[in-house]
Amino acid sequence: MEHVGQAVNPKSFTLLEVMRSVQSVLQRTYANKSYWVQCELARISLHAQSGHCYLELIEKNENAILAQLKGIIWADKYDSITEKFKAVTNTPLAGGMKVLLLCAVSFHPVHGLSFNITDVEPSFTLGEMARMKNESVARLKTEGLFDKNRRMKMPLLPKRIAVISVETSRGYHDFMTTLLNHPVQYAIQCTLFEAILQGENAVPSLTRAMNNIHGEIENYDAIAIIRGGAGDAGLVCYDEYALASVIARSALPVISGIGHATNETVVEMIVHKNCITPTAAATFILDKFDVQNQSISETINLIHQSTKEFMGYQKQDLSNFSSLFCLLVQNRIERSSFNLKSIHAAMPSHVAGFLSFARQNLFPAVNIVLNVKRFAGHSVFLNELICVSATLQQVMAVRIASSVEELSDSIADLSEALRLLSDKGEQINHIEEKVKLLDPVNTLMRGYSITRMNGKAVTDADKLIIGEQIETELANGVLISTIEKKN
Amino acid sequence: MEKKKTYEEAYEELQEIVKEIESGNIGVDDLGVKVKRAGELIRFCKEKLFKTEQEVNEVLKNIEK
Amino acid sequence: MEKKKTYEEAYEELQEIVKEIESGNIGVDDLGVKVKRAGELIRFCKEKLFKTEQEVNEVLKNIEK
Amino acid sequence: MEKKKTYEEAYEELQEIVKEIESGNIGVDDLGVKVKRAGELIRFCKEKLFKTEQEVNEVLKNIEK
Amino acid sequence: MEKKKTYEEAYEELQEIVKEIESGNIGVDDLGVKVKRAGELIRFCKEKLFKTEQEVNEVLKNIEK
Amino acid sequence: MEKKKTYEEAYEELQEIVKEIESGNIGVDDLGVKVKRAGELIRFCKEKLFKTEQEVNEVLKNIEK
Amino acid sequence: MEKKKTYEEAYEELQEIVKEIESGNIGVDDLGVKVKRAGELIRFCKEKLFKTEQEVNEVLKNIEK
Repeated sequence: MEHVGQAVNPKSFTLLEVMRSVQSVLQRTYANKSYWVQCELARISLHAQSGHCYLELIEKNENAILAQLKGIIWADKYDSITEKFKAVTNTPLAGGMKVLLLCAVSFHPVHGLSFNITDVEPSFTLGEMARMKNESVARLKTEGLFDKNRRMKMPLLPKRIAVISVETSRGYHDFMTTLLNHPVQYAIQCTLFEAILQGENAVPSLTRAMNNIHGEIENYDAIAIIRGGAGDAGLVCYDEYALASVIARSALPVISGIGHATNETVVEMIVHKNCITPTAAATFILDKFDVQNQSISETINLIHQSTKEFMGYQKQDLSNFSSLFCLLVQNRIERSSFNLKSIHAAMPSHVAGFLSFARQNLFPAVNIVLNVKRFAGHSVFLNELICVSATLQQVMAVRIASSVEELSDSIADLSEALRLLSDKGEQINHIEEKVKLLDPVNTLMRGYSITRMNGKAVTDADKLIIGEQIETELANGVLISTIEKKN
Repeated sequence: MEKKKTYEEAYEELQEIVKEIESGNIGVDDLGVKVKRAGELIRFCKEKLFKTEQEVNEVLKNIEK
Repeated sequence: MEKKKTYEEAYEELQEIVKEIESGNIGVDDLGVKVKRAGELIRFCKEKLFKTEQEVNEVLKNIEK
Repeated sequence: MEKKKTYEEAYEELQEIVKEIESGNIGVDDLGVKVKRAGELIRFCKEKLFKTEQEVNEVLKNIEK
Repeated sequence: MEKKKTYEEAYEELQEIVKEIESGNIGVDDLGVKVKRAGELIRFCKEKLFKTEQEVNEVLKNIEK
Repeated sequence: MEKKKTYEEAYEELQEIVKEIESGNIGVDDLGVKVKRAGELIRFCKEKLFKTEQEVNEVLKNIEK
Repeated sequence: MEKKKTYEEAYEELQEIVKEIESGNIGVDDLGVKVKRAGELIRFCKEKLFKTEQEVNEVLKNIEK
């Protein structure tokens, strides 16, 4: 390009002149040449009337756009290019895609520089998409978001569902119909949050919807992203980190029912539950209710049955117990009764035994064998007494006999008295003899006589006076004389 | 019977009475008393079972409505 | 018999009387007394058993209903 | 039933009661109480299943009056 | 005979009397008295035995009723 | 004879009399009296013996019945 | 003779009389009296002896019956 700058009235060119000059320079270099260019498809818009497709191509790094250029797919090429692209990538050309385009540089004084796009290499985009997807996954994992929603607890009854969908969409219809047509009418309440679910605007739209839901999170149990009936195109957004991270951070478990036939998107990977279709999503929710409903029914039955069993067991137990108890008590009574009867029955023999034993102890001398009958001992005692009595009698007899003998001796001794008497008699006889000998009669018998005067024997004649009377005693007779003379 | 007695307590006391009778360490005097007591306890348990069953049935009937 | 006597006490006393009679260390005077006493004790025990049995049977009958 | 009770809590409590009853490790005294409680829990769960939160709250509010 | 005399006492006295008489250290006067006494004791013992037997039989008979 | 005299006393007196007589130191006057007395004593003793024997036999005879 | 005189007194007197007479210092009058007295005494003694003998025999005879 030539320098045209002059201070005063400089040499100047018309705009067209310059543009033509630029055009010729470019044509010289780029005419009839095409290049495969890697770029990002920032925007794509089809002009409905002309059928031409206008693209906005950019190259950027993290911070800034480094290059930017318009591109045009002429109507005659558009169909073949988009068909080719879709056939491989399973998604239409859409903003945000990395693409490899066959470009011819064209310059038009009015429209400026642009690429005339004549072909596309869809496999490049596919690779780029896969790369982006991998990057999203890797980043989510790094940030600990990948499992975050999946790990969240789904309420047993996800009753209040915040549905992100489009009211008129087939997917939403399917979802709601499935819920409503379920044979059991559970109290599932759905609140619709409308959002763009595909294409370039999907990410901000979905993010907004998520934010709205989180603004009243206490009213919801779960979020369902429901899409369907719009084909498989424009789902690249679901691989994007931006969207995936928002969903992963959700405070509620997210159910996805995006409904497509392509590979699982990143969002679908990280949601709590990914259902292939909206119907499946509704069924998933209904299943939860069915499971609980079933579980409650089963619980009721279980309680019924368990209680019945329990009560039955308790009743049986008590009944068994009662029977055992009765048996025990009866046994116990019988035992006591038996013991008492035994003692009672043994009593007579005890008594008899006692008496027999007592006999041996009390009076060993009387060793009489007796029948050990009841109160045989009685006769033992009696015998004992009779024995004593006999002993007494015998001892008595001996004693009395000895006394009698003693008395007899005494009697014999008494006869001594007779001997004594005869001694005395002899004594007397002896004295009698003596007296007889000395008796004066004996002298008189020999002729002597005794003369008495006044009764006194006269021994002296002088004492006599003549004339007095004297008595003369002879052996036989007495003479009375008078004294006549004295010699 | 004391009002506050639970089925468990009653049942336990019953078991103890049975154990006592089984062990043989119970006199005839006690036996009468214990058996009377056991009778009361059994009656109490039966009534409690009956009442519990009724309550339970009532509850279950209401659940199914 | 003293009113407060238990079956056990009566039975024990009875056992002692039997032992005493068996041992023979008892006089004839005591024998009569002891046997009389044994008679009383046996009657007492029998009555007590009978009463206990009746009571127990009453209780058991009611239990089994 | 307490207002704040969630279905989860109710369900869990219910399951525990069922487990307890099933295991048999429950007294007769407890059984009545537990079954009654189970009845309440079941009613609560059913309401949760079939009635909207507003309805449930309405019911609970009426119960508590 | 004194009323309170027991069989044992009577029997013992009887034994002593027999011993005394056997020993010979007893006068004729005493002999009579003692033997008379022995007779009384023997009669007493007999009666006591008879009475005891009757009592025992009575008791045993009554027990068996 | 005095009524209260015992056999022993009588026998003793008898023995003394016999001794006196045997010794010879007894007057004739006394002799008669003493012998008479001895006769009485012997009769008394004999009777006493006889009576005692009879009594004893009577007593013992009754026992054996 | 005085009635109360005993055999002993009589016998003594007799002995004295015999001694007196034998001494010879006695007059014939006294002698006669003494001899008479001695005769009386002898008779008395003899009678006494006889009587006593009879009595003794009587007693002995009776005893042996």
